[in-house]
Amino acid sequence: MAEDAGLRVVVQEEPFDFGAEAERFAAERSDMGAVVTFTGVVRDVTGGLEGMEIEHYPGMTEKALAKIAAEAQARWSLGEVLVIHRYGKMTAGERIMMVATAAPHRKNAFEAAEFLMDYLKSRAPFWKKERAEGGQSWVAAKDEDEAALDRW
Amino acid sequence: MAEDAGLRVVVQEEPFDFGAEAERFAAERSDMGAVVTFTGVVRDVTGGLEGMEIEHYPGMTEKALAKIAAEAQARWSLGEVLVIHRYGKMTAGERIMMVATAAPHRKNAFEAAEFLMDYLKSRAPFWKKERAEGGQSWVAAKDEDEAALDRW
Amino acid sequence: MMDVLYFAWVRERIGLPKEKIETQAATVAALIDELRAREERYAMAFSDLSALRVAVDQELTDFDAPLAGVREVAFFPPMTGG
Amino acid sequence: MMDVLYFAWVRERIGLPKEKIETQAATVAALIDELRAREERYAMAFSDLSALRVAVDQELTDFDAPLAGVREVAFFPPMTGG
Repeated sequence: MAEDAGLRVVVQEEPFDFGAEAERFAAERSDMGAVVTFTGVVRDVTGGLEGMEIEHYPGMTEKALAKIAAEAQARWSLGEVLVIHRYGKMTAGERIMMVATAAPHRKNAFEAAEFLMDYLKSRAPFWKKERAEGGQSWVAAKDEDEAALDRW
Repeated sequence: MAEDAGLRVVVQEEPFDFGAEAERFAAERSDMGAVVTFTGVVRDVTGGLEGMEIEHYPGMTEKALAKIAAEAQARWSLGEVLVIHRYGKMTAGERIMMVATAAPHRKNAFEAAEFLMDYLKSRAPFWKKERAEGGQSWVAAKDEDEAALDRW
Repeated sequence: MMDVLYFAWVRERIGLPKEKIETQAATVAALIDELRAREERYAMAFSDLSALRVAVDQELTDFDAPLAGVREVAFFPPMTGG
Repeated sequence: MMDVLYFAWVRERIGLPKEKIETQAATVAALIDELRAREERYAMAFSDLSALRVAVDQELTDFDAPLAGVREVAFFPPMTGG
């Protein structure tokens, strides 16, 4: 875990408590009018997903996330930024990760959260593998995720 | 409170539990990969704010919010939409309202939440009055809030 | 006979939140003209229409909206929710 | 002497997560050429560079990055976090 001026980055195997983290993040932010959270959930599109396993690059992961978070914070004058990302095994419906941003106005909080997600998707060293009835396979990166970075 | 296919609109005077609502909203969404929440907090910019009072138009408020939520749900194929908005007296740091959206992919969840916020700001019948040391005054609508609607 | 509602500073200027009004006004604009003619506080409240919004039967609309069959009209400043 | 790390399907194809490599390669590209020449499984893993990404000392970079003074090089497919 890296803790800096209003910056918290957590990379862990165990589940996190989304509601409690969201509550804690939003608590007593009387200088910030807007709080945005995003949570990614293991999605079972076909109903046949047995689970997902996320591999990561210990050391680089924390650095990459802290860098992305610090950039968002500076660029949108954010009050606080929170990034939590899990690795290891999880099943459908479990939360994979969350980000949260706090800013004086909603536009900045939203944009910063989207920026964090876009960068985190394609620039933080995580790789997803899905386990279904037919076997297991690495999730392919999507062109649209790479293209999403052009916006920033 | 209006409850429809995956649509929940709450207008109330008492505080709501942001963390618990966020948790409940995100729980077991195994068909939806992305959950976005937005929370508005009473902001004390100058440090001199004593409190805020929100007036609303009972009857129309619920209808306007349900309409905005249903439109967002249809337009972005959302799984669920939650809108909670308070009225009455509150102090700095208290949460005024929240929206939450769930969608298969992050882009839709983010866009729908921003759409909800933009419409709710300028089209739901709420009026804010701030109480500070110098007296009290109605918060003026911002041109940028009206302009934000052009995006949709 | 219809209910006319006032919110925020419109309510404060007129001095009441709601009243029943007997009117033959065909549109919101015609109703506003009648109200303005009543008393100074109405004339004040309705002096700048660009600062006002109107809802007819709880739906936002504009000042030339017809009033036939309408039960409730509300006047208020631009909204500031969220 | 540097640590070379492999992740996701690159790790699976090569069959190990990490190894120490003695090399004089001046760039990542030169290191890849050396690895390809070693064994079939390396040649396979590095057959399509457009499907690979590289980090040097835990920073994303590209294949012409220099290796002087570098302690750790990692190869992996495009990332899929979030």
